[in-house]
Amino acid sequence: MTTMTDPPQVEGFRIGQLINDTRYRSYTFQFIALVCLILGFSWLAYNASQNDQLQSNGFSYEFLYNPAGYDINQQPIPYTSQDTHLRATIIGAINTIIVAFLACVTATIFGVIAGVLRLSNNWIISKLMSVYVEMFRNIPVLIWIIIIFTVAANTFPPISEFRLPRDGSDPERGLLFGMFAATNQGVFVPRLVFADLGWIVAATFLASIAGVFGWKAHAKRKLYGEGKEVPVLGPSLAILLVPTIVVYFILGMPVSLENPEMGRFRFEGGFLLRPSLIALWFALSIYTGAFIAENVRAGILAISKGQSEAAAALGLRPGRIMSLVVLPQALRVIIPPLISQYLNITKNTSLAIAVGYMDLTGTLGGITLNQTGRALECILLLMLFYLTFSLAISAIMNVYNNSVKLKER
Amino acid sequence: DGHSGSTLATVQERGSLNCGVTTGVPGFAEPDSDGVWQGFDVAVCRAVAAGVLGDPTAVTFVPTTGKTRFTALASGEIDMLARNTTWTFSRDTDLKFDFVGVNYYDGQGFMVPADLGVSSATELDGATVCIQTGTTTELNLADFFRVNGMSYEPVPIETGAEAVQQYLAGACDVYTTDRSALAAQRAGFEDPDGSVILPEVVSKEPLGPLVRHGDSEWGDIVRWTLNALITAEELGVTKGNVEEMAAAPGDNPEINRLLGTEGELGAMIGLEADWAKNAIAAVGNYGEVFDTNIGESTAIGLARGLNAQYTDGGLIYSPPFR
Amino acid sequence: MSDTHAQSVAFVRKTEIPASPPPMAETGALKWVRENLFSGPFNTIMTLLGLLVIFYLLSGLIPWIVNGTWEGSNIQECRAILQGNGGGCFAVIADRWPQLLFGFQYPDYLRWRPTLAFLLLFAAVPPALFVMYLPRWTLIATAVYPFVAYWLIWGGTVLSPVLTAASLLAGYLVFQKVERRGFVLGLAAGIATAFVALTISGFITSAASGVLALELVESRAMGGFMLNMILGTVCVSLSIPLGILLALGRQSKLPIVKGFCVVFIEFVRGVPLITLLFVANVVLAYFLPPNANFDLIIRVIIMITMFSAAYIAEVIRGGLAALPKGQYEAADSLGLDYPQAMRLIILPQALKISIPGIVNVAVGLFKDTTLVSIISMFDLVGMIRGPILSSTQWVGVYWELWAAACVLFFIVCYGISQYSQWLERQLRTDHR
Amino acid sequence: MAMADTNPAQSQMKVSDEVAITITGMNKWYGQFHVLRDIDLTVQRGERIVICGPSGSGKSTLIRCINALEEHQQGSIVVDGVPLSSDLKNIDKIRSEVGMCFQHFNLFPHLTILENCTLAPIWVRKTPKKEAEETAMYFLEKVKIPDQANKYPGQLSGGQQQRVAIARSLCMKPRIMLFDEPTSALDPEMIKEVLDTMIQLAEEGMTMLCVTHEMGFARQVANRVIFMDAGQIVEQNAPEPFFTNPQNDRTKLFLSQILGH
Amino acid sequence: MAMADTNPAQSQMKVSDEVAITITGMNKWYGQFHVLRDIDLTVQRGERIVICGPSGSGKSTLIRCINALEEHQQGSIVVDGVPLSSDLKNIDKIRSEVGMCFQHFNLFPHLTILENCTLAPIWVRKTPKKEAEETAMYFLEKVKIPDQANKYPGQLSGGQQQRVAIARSLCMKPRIMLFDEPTSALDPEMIKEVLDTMIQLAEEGMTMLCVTHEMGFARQVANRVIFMDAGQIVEQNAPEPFFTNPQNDRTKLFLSQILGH
Ligand SMILES: Nc1ncnc2c1ncn2[C@@H]1O[C@H](COP(=O)(O)OP(=O)(O)OP(=O)(O)O)[C@@H](O)[C@H]1O
Ligand SMILES: Nc1ncnc2c1ncn2[C@@H]1O[C@H](COP(=O)(O)OP(=O)(O)OP(=O)(O)O)[C@@H](O)[C@H]1O
Ligand SMILES: [Mg+2]
Ligand SMILES: [Mg+2]
Repeated sequence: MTTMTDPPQVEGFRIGQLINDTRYRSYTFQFIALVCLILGFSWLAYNASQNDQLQSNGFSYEFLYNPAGYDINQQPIPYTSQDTHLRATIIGAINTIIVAFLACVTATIFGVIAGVLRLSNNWIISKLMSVYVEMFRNIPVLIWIIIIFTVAANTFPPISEFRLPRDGSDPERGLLFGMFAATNQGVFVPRLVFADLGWIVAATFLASIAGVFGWKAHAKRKLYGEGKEVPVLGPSLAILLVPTIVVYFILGMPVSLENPEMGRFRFEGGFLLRPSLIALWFALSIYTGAFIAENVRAGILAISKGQSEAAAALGLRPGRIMSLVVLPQALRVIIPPLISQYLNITKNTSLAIAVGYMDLTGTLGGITLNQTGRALECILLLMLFYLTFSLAISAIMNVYNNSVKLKER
Repeated sequence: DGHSGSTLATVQERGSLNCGVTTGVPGFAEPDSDGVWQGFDVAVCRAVAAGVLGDPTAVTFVPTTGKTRFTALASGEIDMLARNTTWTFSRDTDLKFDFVGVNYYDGQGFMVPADLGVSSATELDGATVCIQTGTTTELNLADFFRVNGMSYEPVPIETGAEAVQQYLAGACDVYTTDRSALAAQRAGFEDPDGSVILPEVVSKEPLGPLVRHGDSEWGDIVRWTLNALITAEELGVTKGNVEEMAAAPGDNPEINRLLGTEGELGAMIGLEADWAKNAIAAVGNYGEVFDTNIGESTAIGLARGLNAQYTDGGLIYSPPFR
Repeated sequence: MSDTHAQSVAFVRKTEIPASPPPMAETGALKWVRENLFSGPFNTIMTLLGLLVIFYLLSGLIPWIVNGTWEGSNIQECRAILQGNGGGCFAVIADRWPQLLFGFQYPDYLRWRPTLAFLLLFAAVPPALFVMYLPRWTLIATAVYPFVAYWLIWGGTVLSPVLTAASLLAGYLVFQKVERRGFVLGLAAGIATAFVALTISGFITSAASGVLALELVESRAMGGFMLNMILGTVCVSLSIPLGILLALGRQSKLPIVKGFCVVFIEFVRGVPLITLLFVANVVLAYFLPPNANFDLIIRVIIMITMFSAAYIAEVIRGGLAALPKGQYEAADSLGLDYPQAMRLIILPQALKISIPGIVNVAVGLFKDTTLVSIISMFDLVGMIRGPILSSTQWVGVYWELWAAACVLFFIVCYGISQYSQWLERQLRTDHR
Repeated sequence: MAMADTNPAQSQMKVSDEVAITITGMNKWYGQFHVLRDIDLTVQRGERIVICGPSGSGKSTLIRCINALEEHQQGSIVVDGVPLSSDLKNIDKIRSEVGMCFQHFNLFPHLTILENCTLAPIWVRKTPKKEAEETAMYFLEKVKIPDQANKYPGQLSGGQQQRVAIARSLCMKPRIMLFDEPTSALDPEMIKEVLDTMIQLAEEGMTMLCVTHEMGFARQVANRVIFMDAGQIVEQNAPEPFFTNPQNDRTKLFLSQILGH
Repeated sequence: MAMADTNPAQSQMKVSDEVAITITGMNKWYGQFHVLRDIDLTVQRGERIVICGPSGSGKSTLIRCINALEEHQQGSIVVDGVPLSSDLKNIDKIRSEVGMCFQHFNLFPHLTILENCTLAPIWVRKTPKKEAEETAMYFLEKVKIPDQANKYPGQLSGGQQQRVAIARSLCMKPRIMLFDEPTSALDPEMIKEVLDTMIQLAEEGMTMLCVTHEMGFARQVANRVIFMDAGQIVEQNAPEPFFTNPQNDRTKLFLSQILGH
């Protein structure tokens, strides 16, 4: 019943095909788009070329190798004002990463606690958590940062109360446990000082941490292999602490705490958490925590009640239901938005500039830019840093997402 | 090319002068409670506007921070910058600006609470220092402490207001910025005597208005407007008597040239003959500007010091109008 | 009725058992309290902790609010009135309220204009948001609003907004006429018409700048919460169409268009807003025509719009992806071309799905407008950080000012997000 | 190939000699996957063809190629004398000749039933709105749901929705209708409503290609049944001989499965 | 009333005299709503009970109370001699005696079929993994899907998923199985697979309580059919007399509806 017909004739090219033919049409549109793009960019470039300020200054990153000339308070790597702008920039980048990392950790903790508690059937707690979440979600983070910075400066006890009065009497306030002092110039905490053999203690401690994981794996093997349940909590604690303590004393206490000591103006020694770091860290974590709380809540709610009921019907206890059934599933829902919250934290660290925390926007985008006047170069570099950071994190997120995707038909 | 060489024309066409100032330093540039800008730097802007446009209120004040001021000027957003900006070599050359003169000789100083018991900056080893960033202060500070072999904890703060707030709260022991600003801000304290300004002056800070490189005509206008104010003080021309002196030219040729009743000075810089008269009439002479905004009779209470006329042992000196 | 023994005996109910109320322990406030507050030792501890927190918060807050004073014109007077009773010095808010709202440069005798514009917002926004409940003609209010608001806030001759609106309308009408011959042609004709009309009306306005003129207020004079509102509304409304275009571009099969959109979106989403504001502040001026007088507020609007457009594009892309493929195919098989299918079938549905997401972006953006304070613009935060806190009258009054800022932002943001949740509920039951 | 007129309904339906669709040597790939292999098919005007075959055999793909919803890579498809090429004008012409019904109806949920039906006539055919609405009401009456005209699709049952979908296609006055498993997403009670509508359409002489496993329908209205497997046309015949005496083994196996259950 | 052994399968299934479940005077409220009223029910070991009744009559609730998934407020439930109280130990004991299958399978989507089946034996019964896997494979073979053991639930059809759910319960070696409408979410072809599995289970003498409307299944395997309405047991009887000669009016009405269609 089928009849063969000749294939349609090959036609010559007509101008009309540029618009009407699906094969050429896309080239036409792309060509137009490209032309528009090029026109747009050349317009910008033309304007820039008309600006003699820009012309005469040129575009160069030479300035990065000149001495910076300014001091930075929080120095994760050694730095003096004679070092280059490049080194100042690197310090800024490290400081950005430090505060971003700290804030991610605490924001997760706040968020998970608030998210879980918001689902609690305790009315007061769940309402309190709702208030927390709504409060922080609906007020700009910049305001929170500034408020917390102000709180730190105005409500922590002034450092003058810790100073030794010149008449030789006791200061108004002393160190807490002889180690800690929360002052309006920052929180002073002791620092670990490693003597010669100190690294052995540290290594032992790290090994113990590995040991704890080993014990967990062992417990699981035991359960899977022989059906024996091995206690985990007690032995873990023992593994964690006992060897380290023993080694510590055997080696004659090579690790010591360096407590802050009051100097002429402030505590010397020890470790200082600066108000700017505290404000930024705390504000970002509590603000982002509110968002994470919502993600966590949504993640847990997304796991249908049927799942926990089925697990309960199999005889699993609530703790196990959580760890074996609900959490593994909820995490798949929670982690992608969680990572984008981490990205937000990283980007929001740039608000450090409001409290004078010396992150990348404070060094490269702040003082370096001011001193050198190289606005274009500095801001380009600044954006490049954040962009690389963000893209790297999203790449990791994509890999993760693909690896945990539920298998479907 | 773009906008150099024609700033005057642009300003005249626009009918107003875009003048970059600080975001708020009492006495130097600060909006009053009605939102009208007042201050020592502001007066320079008004004088230029009066000279160029005949109207001291034809100024659009653009508040700038340490970071934005240079780009604002370079990009043409503002026509001149009168924002206590230190005249330095690199700013003049590398950044391609022209400083047209000095309207205030300043120096960086330190302020500490009186009860800290410090009487010299050399006793500040280990102190926490609040710095208002975006100026040369960080660099001077770093140099000072390095030279004296002392350590310190810098606390960079974006705005003067916040720096003061931190200082008053005790979050830093020392507040450093130009001594003029220190004095100005201390005047606003609840207890001004609770703080002392230390005697050390750690830097030379000649502050002055600046314009873009490349438009010398415009640079001349601003330069000579400033000089007109200075000369006016030297010659005794005041806001009060300038109209009179212009209406009835006396026999001092320099005054006559200044006020445009003699010679063609105005035309040489492309302005009306009475431009300087207008400027002086608008804001008064240099001394009056100083006294009304930051002088000893104001809350700021700065003495003339270096900023007295050279005839009184200061550094304020205008080239002759001739 | 225990006669249900196994298979031998059948059971048939003859009388109904009436429903009875549950035992006492199962109802009432007591049960509620027991179940919700004290259902176990852990829960009890949590309840007590919660009460403690509440007590602590209230014991700080209540005296501060109750004992606070609204009198006094500077901090000293305020302190004298309070006499250290722990109350707040709300006088600063009373004193600086207009500045908090309008900045310090907006002429005080003209403040009625932005206020009126703000009130009109309540007439203009609902038609756009409640499209499905209000008659369509109310959308006119939304369409007219931008021009009215512009005129009210910035002033100048009434001709400029009227003629601009007329030009755009003319462009739209031409577009509608020509569209029958092809969308692209229609678009080109529409844009060309609008462009020509705008140029002409530009001449007319500058020639007759006095017609029905309100006093001109410069962009620089915008400040306070008004600036946040202006930036928020303008940027969100501009970024929605831009976001739609970007989302469509990102879905497009044309590699160049798609590539550009992807790069743009990912770039903008990868950098902090503050760096874009720096660009607006210190770099962008180099790339715009000299003397074109793009003042800071316009440059900031450009950057914030680009920023939120990228985020909105992602939200809309989600909406597009959520549409079943069948909708695209049905549109194709009916013979609708791409622009028709998008306008009539795909976008109406995709946008509806995206509304909650867009509202989230809008709230986030509105909060982010406070960042302009960092580049020395005097929005609400900038006003507080700068002129108010540095003024000699009010140095040292932070809590009251920040509290006021929090309250203002909270009201607006919470209101918007509550609305969006309500909308979500409506949409879920819509048309069922 | 014998054409047995076993059904009273069939006797009324005439098949003209005019050719409606000619498919020659058509091949299609999805990436590396060869979905349609050397398809040759000629459909006369007025013919009613049922296509069946196991899942994944390419039935939907074939139907969708005719409507240019999918591109084919080799061979030619000529619909009503218009060759299907990459020329947009031809595609538009063909789409306005060919109506299509999907398994999942694909009504536009944000438009009322009436708007669903008038949308394409107004925007594609540029029919005045009034006229389009009249046509729409006419076809809605034909599928027996004129009273639902102002409801939204979400408010209708599946069977009603599928009938609206048919009416929507008819409003474009197509000369050929394609159906892709129009009843498979429906509950059993609703299947009948839709099949009745389709039978009615067939009686009016519409050229129809229908992918379906409703063998009753095939028996009642089809002129020809085509069996596809693995992207090829394996067997085609008039319904009676096809069902009672399938030739190919694959066909036999398939028929035993679907008729058996 | 006589037990008519109409079915060959039934004759093999023995009912012992031992009592498996005793429910006495059980009442349950949801808030103010009285959902179960004075339920009395005794189930012998080896009995197969089908529960039916209109939607909302409390069938699911009854089943779920037996497994302590819901709390009851009055009356007692004793399962295998263990009284159901709020004592966690008793609940654990009862749950390990009683298996349960849900309407929506509730397989764990993040675990493979095999892991689904071994999870509870390993963590609750502390069976070594190897042994648990052997048991699991045994039951998976029983429900005829041993070859799917390493797939994920999402990759299986509904019928297969429900059979996995049954196997998963069986792996805990329960003495009683509860089914809550195990087939109502399934496509018709798949219902049979699942029912076959359940019949096989019944033949092996498992005590079963099954909420279902599959009357064929009830006829074939049930010893007793219970009809519930408005939270009460309205009628119970052996299947034959229950279906052929219902006594209560509500039962009659209900049966006429579901058997009619
Ligand atoms: N977009 C696509 N990309 C790749 N493969 C596809 C695509 N669409 C369909 N296929 C594959 O092409 C084959 C034929 O698909 P088609 O939908 O035509 O089958 P069908 O005969 O309609 O089956 P069913 O009865 O299940 O609808 C299938 O194997 C399918 O997996
Ligand atoms: N958690 C709950 N809270 C309040 N009421 C509930 C709850 N669960 C069920 N109900 C109500 O209890 C009644 C009985 O529910 P149940 O699920 O036991 O009915 P069912 O007989 O299983 O119905 P179906 O055949 O629809 O599954 C229904 O009216 C239902 O609305
Ligand atoms: Mg198909
Ligand atoms: Mg139920």
